[in-house]
Amino acid sequence: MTYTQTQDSLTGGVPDQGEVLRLLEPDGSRVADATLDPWVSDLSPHELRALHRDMVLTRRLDAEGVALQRQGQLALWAPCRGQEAVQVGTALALAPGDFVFPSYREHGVLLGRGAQPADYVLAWRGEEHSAYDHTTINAAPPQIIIGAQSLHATGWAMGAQRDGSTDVAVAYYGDGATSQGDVNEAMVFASSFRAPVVFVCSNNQWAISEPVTVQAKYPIAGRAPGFGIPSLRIDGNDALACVAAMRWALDRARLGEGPSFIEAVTYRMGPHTTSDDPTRYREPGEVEAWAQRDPIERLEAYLRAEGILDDSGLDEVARAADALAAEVRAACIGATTRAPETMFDHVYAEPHAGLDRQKAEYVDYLAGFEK
Amino acid sequence: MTYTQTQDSLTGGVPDQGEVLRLLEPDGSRVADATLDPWVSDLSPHELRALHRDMVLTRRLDAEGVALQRQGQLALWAPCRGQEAVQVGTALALAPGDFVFPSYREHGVLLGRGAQPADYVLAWRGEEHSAYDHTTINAAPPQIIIGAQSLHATGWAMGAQRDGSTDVAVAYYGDGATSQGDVNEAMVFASSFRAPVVFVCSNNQWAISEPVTVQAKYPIAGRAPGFGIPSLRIDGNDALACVAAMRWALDRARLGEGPSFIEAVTYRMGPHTTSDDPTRYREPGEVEAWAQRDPIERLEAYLRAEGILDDSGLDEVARAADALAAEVRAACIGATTRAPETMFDHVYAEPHAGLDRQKAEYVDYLAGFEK
Amino acid sequence: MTALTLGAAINAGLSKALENDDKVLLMGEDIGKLGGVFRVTDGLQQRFGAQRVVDTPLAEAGIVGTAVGLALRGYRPVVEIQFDGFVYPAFDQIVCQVAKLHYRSNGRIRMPLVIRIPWAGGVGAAEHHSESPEAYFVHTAGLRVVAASNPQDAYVMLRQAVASDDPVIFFEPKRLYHSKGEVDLDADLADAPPMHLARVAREGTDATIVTYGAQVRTALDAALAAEDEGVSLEVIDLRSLSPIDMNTVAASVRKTGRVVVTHEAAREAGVGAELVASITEQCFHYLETPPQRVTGHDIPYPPSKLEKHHVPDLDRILFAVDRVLEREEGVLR
Amino acid sequence: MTALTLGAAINAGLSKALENDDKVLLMGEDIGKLGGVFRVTDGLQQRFGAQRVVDTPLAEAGIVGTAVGLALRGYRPVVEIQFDGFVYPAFDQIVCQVAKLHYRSNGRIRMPLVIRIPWAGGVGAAEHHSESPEAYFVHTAGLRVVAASNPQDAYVMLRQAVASDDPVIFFEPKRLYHSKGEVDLDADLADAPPMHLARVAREGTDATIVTYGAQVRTALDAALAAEDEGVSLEVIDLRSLSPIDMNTVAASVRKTGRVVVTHEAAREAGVGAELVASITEQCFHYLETPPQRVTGHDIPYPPSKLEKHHVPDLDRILFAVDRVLEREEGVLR
Ligand SMILES: Cc1ncc(C[n+]2csc(CCOP(=O)(O)OP(=O)(O)O)c2C)c(N)n1
Ligand SMILES: Cc1ncc(C[n+]2csc(CCOP(=O)(O)OP(=O)(O)O)c2C)c(N)n1
Ligand SMILES: [Mg+2]
Ligand SMILES: [Mg+2]
Repeated sequence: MTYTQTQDSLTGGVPDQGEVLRLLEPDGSRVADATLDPWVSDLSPHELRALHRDMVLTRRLDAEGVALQRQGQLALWAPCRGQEAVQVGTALALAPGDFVFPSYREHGVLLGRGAQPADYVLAWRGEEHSAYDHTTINAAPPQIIIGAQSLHATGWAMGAQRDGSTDVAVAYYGDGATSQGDVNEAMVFASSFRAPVVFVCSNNQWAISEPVTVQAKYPIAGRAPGFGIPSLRIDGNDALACVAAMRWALDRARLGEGPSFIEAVTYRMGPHTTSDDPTRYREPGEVEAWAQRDPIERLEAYLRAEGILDDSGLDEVARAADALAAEVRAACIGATTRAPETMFDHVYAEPHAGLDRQKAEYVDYLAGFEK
Repeated sequence: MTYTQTQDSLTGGVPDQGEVLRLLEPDGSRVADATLDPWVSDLSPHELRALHRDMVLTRRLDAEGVALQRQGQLALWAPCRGQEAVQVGTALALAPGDFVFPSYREHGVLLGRGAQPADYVLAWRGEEHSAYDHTTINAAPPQIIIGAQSLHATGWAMGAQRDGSTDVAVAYYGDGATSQGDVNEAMVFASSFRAPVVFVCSNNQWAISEPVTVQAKYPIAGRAPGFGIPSLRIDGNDALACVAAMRWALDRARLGEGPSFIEAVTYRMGPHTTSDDPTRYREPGEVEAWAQRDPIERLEAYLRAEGILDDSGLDEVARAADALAAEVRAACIGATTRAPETMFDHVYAEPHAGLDRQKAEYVDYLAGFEK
Repeated sequence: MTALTLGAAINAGLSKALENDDKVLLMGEDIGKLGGVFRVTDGLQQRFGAQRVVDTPLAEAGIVGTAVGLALRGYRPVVEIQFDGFVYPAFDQIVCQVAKLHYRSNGRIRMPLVIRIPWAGGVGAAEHHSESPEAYFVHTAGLRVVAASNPQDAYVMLRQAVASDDPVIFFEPKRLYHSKGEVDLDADLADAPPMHLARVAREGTDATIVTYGAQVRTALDAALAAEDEGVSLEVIDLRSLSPIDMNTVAASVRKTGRVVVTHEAAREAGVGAELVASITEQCFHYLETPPQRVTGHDIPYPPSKLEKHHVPDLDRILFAVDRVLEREEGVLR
Repeated sequence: MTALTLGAAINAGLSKALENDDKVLLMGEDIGKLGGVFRVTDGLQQRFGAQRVVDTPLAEAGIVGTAVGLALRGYRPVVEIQFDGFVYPAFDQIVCQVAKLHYRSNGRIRMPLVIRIPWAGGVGAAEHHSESPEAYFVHTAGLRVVAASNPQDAYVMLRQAVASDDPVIFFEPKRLYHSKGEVDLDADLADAPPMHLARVAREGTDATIVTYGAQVRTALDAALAAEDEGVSLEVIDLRSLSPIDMNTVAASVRKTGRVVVTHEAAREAGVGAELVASITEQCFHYLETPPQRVTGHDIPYPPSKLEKHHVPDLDRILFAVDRVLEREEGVLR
């Protein structure tokens, strides 16, 4: 549903938690939506195949992350299975100059931005805090402090605005994050300065063990309008809806109409991270029900029905996915830990006598063992 | 206007900044309002006179604060002139067991809670951080950290809820405060736990030199519904509307319906504090325009027209106000500064050897000068 | 006595506190059904209900700020911050409100709040999950700060913290959560050593190691190793970081004349700085050599593959012991 | 040279920075039309426009967090926190983001951010308006922390801070805002002493006073008074609190053998603790007497009528000088 700030009687109109905008039904059949339709009418078969392909790649990559963790190659992994549509769909809508501020779970967004195999895993392995060069893929380091990146995105957008560019910043975060002060302050700043920023909230129903109802008794998308930010509540397992909503938001931003908010209603099929045991807090039935709304199967059904994708196309994608997984695995297993004294580097950009001394002392100390 | 979370078309319905609920026009004539009317239908002439009286007392007290500061008796004062209706009106609606969490400007709320003369001034004089006993007047110390008290009120309400009582917590803050993370987190917690708390936002158009439009492009009352909290936007210079809205909110809280939000649209007639020079940032015309909507004159006109108040009644109130001012002045000028070593007290509730030693050393040190 | 892990000992302490006083309640992220990401609150919501073991929205300022309100209403909230690195969003509420309300109200308001923080590194965790923020709180007047180093202390000190009318920052060394020790679950709090006293964890005569939290174990290991070299080290477990029990520390330093202070947190203006300064002020004429600090480097916590070079280990402690002992042929090698 | 107040010197520095680099912008509460509550940004919005001198919503995490984003986009934001006591809501953004992003990105991201903080007490202000939070930032790796004590330094160091590619916490002693001094507005930054070096504010031989910010003036007054008693005090103005220029400090202490450290902030784990610890480590064999700390007490900042007993004054400094000099007949009385 779409939300804006409105006046109403006191008793009126809290929308049902379930109402979302969509273009694809769970079985893949195409439905009309006046708000979203215009934004995907020009999607070519090629683009649709790319959308599907990146989702499959993301799922495969994610499975590889889980496997690598199980094998002791990674310290941790935050699975994104089930959330491929919102991650890939929104990333696909971006222009190269746009800049994303992801959380730790946005593997599909990084993929959409062109991340390299090592980029996905080195941080989870404990080799680096952040592996990739933010300027190469126009993505900030994954954010672990819940919600903090929403302000960074807003500030970056304020900069883009000052530069007179049409670049847009995108903040990705979860349903749990919406409770944080930072996320709300970001809406205040974005609205006040009409910053070209898009807030993408992946409402995957859970913040670790807490159901979304702990954070919000009413749809999250209903908050932004109160700050003067239009919002859409979409089916986050419908890749077409995700592309469309993102294009709507990006277009607003590029036209100088300011920030937008997207609540993508989706589901975290896996555990919170590989350290988590979701059987402690949720029913298997719930997971099964969401499995019926799988974003990849849904898009596949649609593309097959439209004649855009066939078995051989699917095979090709599966092979690409295996290849990516192999590359990621190789990048992970082949990683070497850097020399200990490098941990003193890049604390400061400019020389720092005190720290240089600490480094020198530690190098001497280590050298003592070699004698 | 009243707000709830609603769905609407993307282009629809941002209410005009000016729309407010009211029962008294600026000239004092009574108008009907379906939402508010039921809540004041039982107000007796006696209660109406008390409402008026407390507003006059607040104004006089406030003027005395300014005068005492000018005379060097107070370090600072934050004038509340123009905001008497929302402060006194909302306080009048409270039950004794309710607990208020004021900001630094809520002199009229403290008065409504039964503060004593010294309570208003000792903190502003620099004698104490907070002068009054919070349990005597059921009011937390005035809060200077903008917005922090909104969470305290919410927590207190969660406690009242656990006690099975019908006590309600009230957080008072300004328009500027609505930008703070804390204030938004308070709405999240209040909504999530259905806490019996009322948020009273005195939108006095300014946060020091910043007009409310820096904080909010759209009416502030429109935010709460997004969090699942019903809100009213009222004329904060209309004392009847303030009583009514507060009764509506308190009633909801006592019935277990959870939090409510009131935006009282008012105006800060004076400077931000006695240190401020508002001529640097606002037009005299604006102040004059708001002077036409004075809350005390408005109520006076209404009460006179209704035959509830006459010249002799007004004289009596004026005398009471002068008497209060004299008491406040006496409490202020008569205040003595406590012994320096008391500054070491009450850092901890339980013994603290290190600090006891610091205190003893300082006492010794001071004693050295007396030799 | 019962053999319990440090995590289980805290669970037992929380359970006892909930049992003994209706006004005690627990708040935090994922502490209910899940029992906390470290399972420290396991089973407590089931036992005491969702009104007393409360899963909160994901907002640390909100958690601490509402706990302040609950305290004002007469409750004794025990708040869990999920990891050390997530306490900062609550910093304003802790420093300006929790720490100051008793003072601000001239003693009329009490803040019997406990803020539990799974703490510090060495467990291969992701960024922001291995922080040692204790110095920030030690520098803040109005707070008490304690750190448990073993299950028995964890159990007793948790209960003492809940019983205290002052706000207590309660640090739980996460790399010891699974380490076991004997706990006297029926211990009378009145007989237990008060929370603010340090403990001589091991007696020795040649030099003193002052430390706290998980580093106590490392220091004891170092002392064992030194013993093999004929060096006798005294190890002091501070337990309380604010106030610091300088009587116990100074007595030891006056005896040994040599001291090494160690912690995981950064060195600059850390707790070690306070210790060295206080020791110098109070034991100047007893010191044979300058005190040595062995701390985390003045860097953000590094990626976990490098953490073993950041968290002071036995070797780095012995290296410093050599220096305070002015040994050419070191204990270390 | 021009005679300027410290506030006006900062205004001139900001103006120059805005002039010299399009990427510099100012953000804060009430810094535009009002020119800041201390008028430090007076006239700048009028001159450089509302896109470069930005009145922000009332939210400190928001101010610092959006500044982080602006820095990522290539800007050099100079942020004003209205008063010392209001920096805590931004603490998480400062400690977890501002301080760590360069490290986290292996040096790829730069955070050329300046956070200006009107600072400390002695001006009869209300609660939360007289805080000395510097130790929190000194303890945080990744930040540079400086404190100006006079108009010339304020002007030059502000410009150096803006020019630095590292984040700088810039403390402005508010009780000196109106004190005047000569400022060389045309000084070439390249010729000026770098921001991280301390300054010997007064030479002396009997003892060293180490301090910073507004306390420099108090220390100089103490030195003057001591001179009358035939005692020669050296006064060191640290200027930079992180890093601390220990070369300058140690050189002085090696010369005098006696040292008093003074600051307004609380003592426990404060900057003075770091100084005493470092001095002891580096100058142990030169010290004749134990170093003395003269600091704010370990209490929340008291009501302003009592602040003269909290902020160290000339007498308390001289009292400590007597102790490090072991004078029976004190300088003080
Ligand atoms: C400030 C902060 N508090 C707590 C945490 C611990 N934590 C990590 S993920 C998480 C849940 C986040 O939920 P949500 O925002 O819905 O994102 P999701 O994990 O579902 O993608 C929590 C509580 C954190 N990383 N940062
Ligand atoms: C956290 C914090 N930031 C900044 C300030 C400084 N300050 C004091 S009052 C004020 C404006 C508050 O405006 P508003 O909330 O509208 O309340 P009003 O003063 O208008 O009653 C500001 C910025 C503060 N006290 N606390
Ligand atoms: Mg989630
Ligand atoms: Mg206001």
